Amino acid sequence: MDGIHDMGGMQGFGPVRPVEEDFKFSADWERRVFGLTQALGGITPFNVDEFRRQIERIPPAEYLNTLYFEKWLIALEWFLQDRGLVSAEELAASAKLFDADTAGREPVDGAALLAILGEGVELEYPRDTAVPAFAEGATVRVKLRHDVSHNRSPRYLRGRTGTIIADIGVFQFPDTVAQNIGTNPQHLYTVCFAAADLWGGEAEAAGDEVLADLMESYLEPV
Amino acid sequence: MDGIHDMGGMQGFGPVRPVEEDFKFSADWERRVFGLTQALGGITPFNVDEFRRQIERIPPAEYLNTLYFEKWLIALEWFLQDRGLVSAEELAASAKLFDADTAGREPVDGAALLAILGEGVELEYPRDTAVPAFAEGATVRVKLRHDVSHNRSPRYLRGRTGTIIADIGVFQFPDTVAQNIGTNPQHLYTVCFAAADLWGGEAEAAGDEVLADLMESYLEPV
Amino acid sequence: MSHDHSHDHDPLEKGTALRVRALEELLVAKGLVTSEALDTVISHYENNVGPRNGASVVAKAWVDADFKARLLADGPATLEALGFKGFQGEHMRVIENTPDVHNMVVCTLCSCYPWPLLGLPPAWFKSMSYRARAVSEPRAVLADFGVAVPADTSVRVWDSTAEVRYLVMPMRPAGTDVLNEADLAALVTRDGMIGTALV
Amino acid sequence: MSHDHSHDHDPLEKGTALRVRALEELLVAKGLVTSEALDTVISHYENNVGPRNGASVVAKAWVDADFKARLLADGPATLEALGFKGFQGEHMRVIENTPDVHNMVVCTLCSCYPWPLLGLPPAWFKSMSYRARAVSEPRAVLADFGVAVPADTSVRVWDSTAEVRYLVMPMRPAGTDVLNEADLAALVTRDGMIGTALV
Repeated sequence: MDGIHDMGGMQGFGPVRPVEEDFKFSADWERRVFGLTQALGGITPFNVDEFRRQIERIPPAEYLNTLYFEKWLIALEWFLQDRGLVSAEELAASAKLFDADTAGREPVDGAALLAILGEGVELEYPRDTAVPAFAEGATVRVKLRHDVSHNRSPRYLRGRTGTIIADIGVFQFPDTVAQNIGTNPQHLYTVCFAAADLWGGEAEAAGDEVLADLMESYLEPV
Repeated sequence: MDGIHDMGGMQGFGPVRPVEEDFKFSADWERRVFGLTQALGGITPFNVDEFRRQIERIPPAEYLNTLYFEKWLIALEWFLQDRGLVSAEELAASAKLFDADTAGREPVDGAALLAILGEGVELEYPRDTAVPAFAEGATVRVKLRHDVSHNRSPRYLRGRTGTIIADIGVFQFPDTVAQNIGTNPQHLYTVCFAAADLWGGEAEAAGDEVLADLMESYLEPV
Repeated sequence: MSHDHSHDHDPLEKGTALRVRALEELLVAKGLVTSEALDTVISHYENNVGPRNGASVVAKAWVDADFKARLLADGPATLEALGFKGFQGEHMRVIENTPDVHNMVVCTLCSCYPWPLLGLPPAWFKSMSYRARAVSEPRAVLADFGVAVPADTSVRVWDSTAEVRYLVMPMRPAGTDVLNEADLAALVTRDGMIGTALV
Repeated sequence: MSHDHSHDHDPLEKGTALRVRALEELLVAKGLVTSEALDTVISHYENNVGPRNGASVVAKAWVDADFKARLLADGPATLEALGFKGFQGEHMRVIENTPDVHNMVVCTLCSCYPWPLLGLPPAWFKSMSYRARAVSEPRAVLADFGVAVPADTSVRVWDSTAEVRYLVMPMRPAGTDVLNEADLAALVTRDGMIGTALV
């Protein structure tokens, strides 16, 4: 979706305000939302692209007005309802009203959860799973528009031309993974764009570059 | 500025909700803001591009969360302060604290104001004020990026290629007018873009078109 | 002052309503505006300026081929001769719907609109959704209005990015040969002249 | 449950804090999570995972040319051999600053970040301003951090659009020949490994 989350190149957000101290969490509820998300992710009620998709569906004004971990909370509540684990009535009443089917979703203890998180999620496929359409050094153009549901091709790169500097390997395709309609493994490339090809005469320095990792489906030959 | 106001092509705002009744103003304060803006515009404390620029400078979250005429109010209060006609202290206190220099800004009565509004603002120059760089039928590309302060070249057209279908005439240049640094008169063209050149394979119909009126400074030859 | 706050019950608007009232009183006290001028201009745009202006132009073009030709060829001059000119309408052009082309108007950057012909824009024209979607998915937006444009009709979306303001001339409905100009004008809707209705 | 609401005085957060507490209690009651698991994972990311991990890798590369060559050539395997792997860091790559190139990392679409090496991202990395501006005006953003990159040094901004997570290896400061690996690691800052500081 070409939504409010797609920030690259936008103006009007003011200066960046670096803060020396890094508290990670600014309130205790942020800790708990983080913990809940990891614990529920660990028993896979959702994948990371579905999670991103839900956050992208937060209405634009609300997206800008909520804190980072509030967005997680909104997505989490949506998932729990979508998977039939929790009902809207339960969330409104803050009380359990029915037994969820927890088969295959037994909660893991802390040690097991850390082991799962330490292992990570396998998103990569053997390199020969798909034949690459592009070679390193090839000039490519980013396609103009993508699936409305979720994609990882930022708007500021659409229609722009760059050079493939690495074929990273074969990865699952976020657009279809986010909709639970298939992994569609394909090559992922690091594409290098000259700042002047993105921002024209307004680029800060002609020799500067932006690099992005783009799925093969996002690219077309020039 | 490539700000939040630049909505074209964005997704995630939900359906359009047509309302049969058209009340123009949903509350009395909207009537008064409209009236104040016309009355103050009539005695020229600002021009329309300056007004647009101020609205574009409203922080993004506030932009999405304020009503249309609230944005006018915010811009109006800014102008009155910038021109030294009203102070922040006066706005906070809702009371007059000093005499403004109203020389050349004498308020007009209703009839005179209607006459001014009925005449409109001359934004056009004789056609021979500037030599056109492009002929009708020419293929042009919209430049990638423009002055940060204010421009009327929407982001969804940047870097896209279209055809000039009309040379409308010579108009003042919004980018510099908005900053009060000159009128910079130049040709204004209606440029026609094929939907497929804007949205690729996601266009609803290949034969559909988008047309935009673009200043010569926004365009480059292909 | 003729304005009346007795209908202003929305608690969300209370703060803004008070702020606006205070601003007007301040500007009056400073001698920058008169409330009479505000009343006059508000009344003018509420009562004298509206879609009936545009509808009269469309109906005239439907019955008078010469006028229509002049209107399409030189909108500003032809409209000014009828008395339609003014702020946010110094350079108005009329674009004609045909069986092959359906036109539709938007302003993606703000909410530009041909005030002298249509009055002030409706809320949906100013909405983020319309401004965002009209250029990228006009047919889906038209569906929100209950309008289905045939696949073999091209949709042309006019984004009001500069000072030209566009008015759509809908196609004259079939079976209206017996109607006079005034009756025809009554058929023409505001949305038809924006391009989100067919008449 | 070890969490403690006594520090939670912000009235704006009150509603959210209550909502989160209720959600956790609901999920515990339904047998979907245990508060012990939450406590463990929160504690892990607060205490065990952070920029010191990344700093140890950078320092090791500064003193061991063979390691550095392997790290730059095959980040994931080299880092995994050191025990650095896991969620949001399955595919981590290290990019090296040189006198000719200054690297900087952003995620314009959300806030992707190499958790196993740097922990959770700081607030400014997640801010709209950083996400918006890092790709279009990186030098102006660096100026917000007090960093001036010479005009003849190229700035390369890495937008984390897929599942690869990037760590910047800053240049080893001059005059640090006498320092050992642990002392060097102490010099390396979190911002240096994002690319918004020079070390």
